Amino acid sequence: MSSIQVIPVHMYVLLSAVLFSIGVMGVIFRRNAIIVFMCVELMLNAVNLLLVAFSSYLSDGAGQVFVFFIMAVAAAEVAVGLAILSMVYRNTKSVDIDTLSKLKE
Amino acid sequence: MVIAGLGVIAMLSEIFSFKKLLYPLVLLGLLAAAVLAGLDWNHDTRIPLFGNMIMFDNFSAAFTIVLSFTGFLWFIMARDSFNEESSLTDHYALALFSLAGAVVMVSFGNMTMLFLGIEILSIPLYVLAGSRKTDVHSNEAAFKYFLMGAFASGFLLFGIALVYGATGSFDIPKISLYVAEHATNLPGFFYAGVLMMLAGMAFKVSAVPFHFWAPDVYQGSPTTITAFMATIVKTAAFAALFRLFSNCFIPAATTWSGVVWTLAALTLLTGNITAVYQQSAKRMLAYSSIAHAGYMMLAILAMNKFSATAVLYYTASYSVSTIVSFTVLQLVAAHKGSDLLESFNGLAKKNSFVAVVMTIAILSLAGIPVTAGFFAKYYIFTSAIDSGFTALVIIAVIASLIGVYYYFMIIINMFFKESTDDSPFVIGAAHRFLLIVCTLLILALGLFPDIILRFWI
Amino acid sequence: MTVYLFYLLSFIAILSALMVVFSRNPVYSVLYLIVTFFAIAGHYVLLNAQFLAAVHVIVYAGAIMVLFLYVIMMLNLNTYNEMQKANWLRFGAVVSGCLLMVVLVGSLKGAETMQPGAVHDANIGLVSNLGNVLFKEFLLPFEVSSLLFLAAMTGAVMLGKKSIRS
Amino acid sequence: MQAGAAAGSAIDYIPIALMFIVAVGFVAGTMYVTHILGPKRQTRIKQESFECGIEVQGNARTPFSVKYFLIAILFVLFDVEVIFMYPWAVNFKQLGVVGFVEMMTFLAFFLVGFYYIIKKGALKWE
Amino acid sequence: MKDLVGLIPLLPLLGWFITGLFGKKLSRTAAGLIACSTVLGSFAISLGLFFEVEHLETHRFTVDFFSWISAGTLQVPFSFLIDPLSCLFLLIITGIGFLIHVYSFGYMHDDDGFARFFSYLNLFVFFMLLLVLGSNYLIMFVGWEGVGLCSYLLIGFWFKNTAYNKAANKAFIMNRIGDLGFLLGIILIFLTFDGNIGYAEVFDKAKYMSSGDGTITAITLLLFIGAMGKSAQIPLYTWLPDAMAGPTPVSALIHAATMVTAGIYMVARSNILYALSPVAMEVVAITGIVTALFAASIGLLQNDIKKVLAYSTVSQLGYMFLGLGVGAFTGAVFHVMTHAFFKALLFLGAGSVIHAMSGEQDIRKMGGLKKALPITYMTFLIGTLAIAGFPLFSGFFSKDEILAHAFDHNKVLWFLGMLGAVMTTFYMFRLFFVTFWGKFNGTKEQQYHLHESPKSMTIPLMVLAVLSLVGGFVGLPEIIGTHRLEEFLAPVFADSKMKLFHAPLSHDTEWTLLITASIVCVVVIAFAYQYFVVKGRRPAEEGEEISPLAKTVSNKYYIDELYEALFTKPLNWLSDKFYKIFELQVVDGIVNETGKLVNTLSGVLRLLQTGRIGFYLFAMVLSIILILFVTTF
Repeated sequence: MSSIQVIPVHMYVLLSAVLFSIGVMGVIFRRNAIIVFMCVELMLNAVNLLLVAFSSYLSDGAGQVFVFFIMAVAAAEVAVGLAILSMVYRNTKSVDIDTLSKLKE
Repeated sequence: MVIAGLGVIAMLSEIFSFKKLLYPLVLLGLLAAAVLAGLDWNHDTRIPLFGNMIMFDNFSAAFTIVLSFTGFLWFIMARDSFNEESSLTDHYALALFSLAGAVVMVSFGNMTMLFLGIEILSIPLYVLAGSRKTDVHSNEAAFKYFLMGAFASGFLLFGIALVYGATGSFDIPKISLYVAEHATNLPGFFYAGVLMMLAGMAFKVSAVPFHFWAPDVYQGSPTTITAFMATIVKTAAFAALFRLFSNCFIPAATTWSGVVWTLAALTLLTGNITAVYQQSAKRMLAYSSIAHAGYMMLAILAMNKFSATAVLYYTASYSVSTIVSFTVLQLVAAHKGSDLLESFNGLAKKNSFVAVVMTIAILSLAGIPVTAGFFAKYYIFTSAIDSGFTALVIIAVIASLIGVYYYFMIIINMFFKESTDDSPFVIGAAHRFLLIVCTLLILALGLFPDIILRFWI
Repeated sequence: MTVYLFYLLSFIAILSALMVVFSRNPVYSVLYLIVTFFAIAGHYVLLNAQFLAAVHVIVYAGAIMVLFLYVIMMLNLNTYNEMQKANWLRFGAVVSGCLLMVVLVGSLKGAETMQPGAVHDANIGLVSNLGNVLFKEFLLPFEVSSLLFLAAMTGAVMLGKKSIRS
Repeated sequence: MQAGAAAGSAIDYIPIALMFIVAVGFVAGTMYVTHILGPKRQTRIKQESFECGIEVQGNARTPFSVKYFLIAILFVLFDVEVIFMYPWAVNFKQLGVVGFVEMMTFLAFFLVGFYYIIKKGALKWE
Repeated sequence: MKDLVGLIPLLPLLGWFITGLFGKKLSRTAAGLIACSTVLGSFAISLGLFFEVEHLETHRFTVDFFSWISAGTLQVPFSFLIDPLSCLFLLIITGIGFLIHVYSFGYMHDDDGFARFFSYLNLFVFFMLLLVLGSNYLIMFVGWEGVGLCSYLLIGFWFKNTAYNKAANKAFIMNRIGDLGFLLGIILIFLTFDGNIGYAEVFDKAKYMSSGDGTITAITLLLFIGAMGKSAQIPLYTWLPDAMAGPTPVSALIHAATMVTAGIYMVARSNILYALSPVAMEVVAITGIVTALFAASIGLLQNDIKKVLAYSTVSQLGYMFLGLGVGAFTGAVFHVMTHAFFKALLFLGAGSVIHAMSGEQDIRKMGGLKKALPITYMTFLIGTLAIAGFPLFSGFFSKDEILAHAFDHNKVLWFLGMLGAVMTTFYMFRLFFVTFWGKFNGTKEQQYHLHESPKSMTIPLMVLAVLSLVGGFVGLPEIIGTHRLEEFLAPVFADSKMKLFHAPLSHDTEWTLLITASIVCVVVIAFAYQYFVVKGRRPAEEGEEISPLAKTVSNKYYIDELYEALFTKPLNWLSDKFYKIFELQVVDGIVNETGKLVNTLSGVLRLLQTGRIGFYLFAMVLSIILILFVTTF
């Protein structure tokens, strides 16, 4: 049996909201770009969880397929993002998001 | 069909082996895409494709034309700037992918496509922004754009998920049907979802206070890429935003209209006022593009029968003028080695052609009559007033007055200041052609606005 | 039993998520994030999204996090002690994070009333059904996503190849 | 897919869970066992790394070579692409020719990318 | 002729194209000839139209070119309206425009931007014609912006220094404020007259509206703000004196004859709307008279020959608005015409003087030029008499008509008007005597170089002189003759005439007014003669003018004492204070402060752009929290 029948869906909504907020908090809390990026991934996973919960609540496969696409995009983003990160590190020897502020005002 | 256009684009970009042929092929392909989009004009109402993944209606056709034509112009502009880059074809490929994403964005019929479109638009741009690999500014631009873009798409996704939960579908028609039927008893988190999507999109259109990335990224990226962001990305993002809200969320207007109102007002004022201070022309144009986002948001807010036209007209005229201004900026920067406003000094003496063209483009951006920009603003304002947002329109008019002030800085520099050196200022045939075409377009749109307006109404 | 599992997994997920944010050493953050992902995978299993659970583990825990770890090692960040934000900023970050949580939870009302539908199809999570949905309804996104991968590859190579040269 | 019909709950996935446990357990176990079986005669000399008298400098973990990095990235991408094939493989018969064509187009893109990578020499191992 | 209407604006546009694009390749003569001939062509066509319109029974026709905008309810054709009003303005613009083109031929001859100058002039003429010809407010607005732009370019024509920016920005901000008003006015019209902005539709609807309607007042006031900006009325007038920095022909064409009268044209065009709103009429009248007095008083002490003329232009424009305000629409338009004649003449004369003085503009350095520049002297005299309203000169009739209506409307307005007239006469003759009489005060080489200007400059002077001599006779008051202009313009103002009907003045009142005006004029001229010629006074050098008393004790003449007591002291004081306090402090102050404010704000806002991603993300999060909070709780 599926947990969605015994656990009200709003528990899942809350759970993913909490995870999402933790992710956001991490993004604005840390200065290490990689960690920040990981926190973004955390946010995405909160979304995935929410989608899966809804999809099995509505017994509709679309939600889970959407999660597929999110994963795909996440992979692509990670690939590009880490490439950018390493490039930046190579030039500035730092992945600190706040030291990187030459462009301003 | 748009898919055909997409295919052309995608396939083209893959012909890496023979570089010579690539460039003309790209241009032809883009024109072909525009034509194809034009062909299935008025296949009455909308053609759903692939189970409604794509809804190809006049709206999307028109925007596809605008996008691919802008792409065409952009490629002419970008020609020289890529040549010195080591991997020329990569740039083409990425730009084309991004363009494909834009096309998907303007014709999506399903949240999945919206999301994928946005990502396909953005991911190549993250790379392109950083395409000057050794230049720290370019790196920083790419980095900022990427990090904040990923963050923003997180919010967008959360919004999509919530909307899905509330309406039980990703399909735009289904959603709008559901929303229309259950307008009264929608769960609370549906509205939260709408707002989160709004926030996510607001980032893409660089609306205050989600605009912070824009000036830095615009300044840091290579000028051609900046032009791409300022034209194609903005157009696509606005088309998508408009499509989304006009199709789905009108019944929920009471929730978001207030928010959009505030965002629009903030965007108008912040964009225009901050631009006044700028010394770098590139950065000034960045702020001005933020400000233009504000004007277009008026149409989103108005959401009445001319809004679609207004947005289309505005994006078209804005894109053309922006292409011109960035092209000239690029030329000037290449000539003087700096993109400060001073480097425009005495341009009129050196090369009156470029100076005049730039002036026309600037006037159009500033919204002075007989240029496209004036009518663009005029429609936006009338459509907003029709829906009774007079206060906001007054703010917008005042903002535009401030705008004119800084736009004229450039004109003053070009005409009334003396240049420090007197080295000749020459431009290539391609750029000359581009500038002429754009200028004619600007004037044509300004003199005969009907050529775009006849479409819908 | 399911209920307890749910709470257990949620607890693990949240806890390790917090640890991701607060642990000083990046490597630990990565490991905690992996734990979070496993917990989420557990949730998927509970929700009868077994295939998704598997994919999740493979993609995230298996590939993405490895990549993260790799980068951290490559850039030798495990010893690189990150500069902390100014204290008030970190405090503000935490506060606003909690604020967001509160507001979010507050604005997400309306879900409590949703009761599971009478008919519950437990099989949607199965590979075959997903396959049907994916290849019938979501065909175009599927093809388009390949474009996305292409773009990502081109980009990664374009940026990455330089790294070999320099 | 008969199993699909039957599969309705987490219970059927116990084997998988078991497999995970066994795998993790095995790794942990062997590590532990080697740990205790190994001889423990801790002396200062033994603690020092033998560097012909020179003190060790810096961090023991030296950074990986950059040149594998790109490969790692590409691995992730292809990994995810391949995952898209599972559902297709499972429904292969059911989807029939149409599905086949679809997948072929997908693979076409896939291979174009692959060809591109080869051509760029991203996988060169110099 | 109807078929040729399109050519009127097209020809100058063509001229702009040719001179602008191929300016470098063309010889100076060729460029000049093209520019002049195009304007001459449009003048010929306008002349044809003029006679044609007079004989049409409807007295008006529109020429449709294409449907310009058709967006839902908004239907705007691109079409021209030819009626007596637009015809008259066409004649003024093209006619005087042509003369000034010819003049510039000589004036600008040794300037390296010759072709560029002519291309700008042509462009300006084009937009001005568009402004006048358009059959709806939108086209008018297009022309309106266009002329603004051209004047901006032409003012800056000689400016290479940074000081330009300040003046230009001032001109710019003020015109922008005006445009804002105009644009809002148009939008309001669009809303009030359910989606129409064409003159025909709007005015037909307006005909049946009742007087004193709130929205109409709003519309008219907004439009008037636009007019204030363009036609340099208080408080948006200080840009005009600054604009004198441009080449003199520009000042003559743009800042005297044509562009600055655009505001008058707009109000006259919408006369029916104004007729519906007494409040607006009052506002217009009062602004007009205040500006007239004010600028005249400042003119009393100016020593730059062009500045004097600039202030007098402002004050004359004030008279025109006074006329509009008291319902003397014909009178106002009449004054526009005569003013175009004599003010253009005066500016061109001033130009010729400056030319002769090799660039000197300070009248204190001049004097006794009448021998050196006989033609300029004669023509300038005629111009001065005309502006002073000397009997039978053109200014006399037009000013009298306005003042007569003012008298009929309200005695105080009339008295103030007379006061202004007195000042005008005085400062104009001060200028005249100081410049042309007495002995030469310039440097030796200036004196050596003194020469009459070439034919291309003197001929336009003479033509204009003749015009300002006889121009008045088209509008004789009915006690003397027939008011041809009134008959001609009657169809335009018919409706508003009905709305605000008032009995014509009795004949002896008319006579009294005429005679009073003439006597006052003559007396003041006599004063000025006494003061500047017989006593040979020169305007004080910088710094002295604060204590006129010191200078006056020396002379015993009763007449001078009287003069001092009556005019100089109070007026000097007033003029000084007006200039120093009101203009420099208040108006410019406000304008500059606006600029400063924006700059400061911008300086503050830019600081938000810290360049730190952390902060950006933080801001995003906070704003999302705010959005969610506000909308959900």
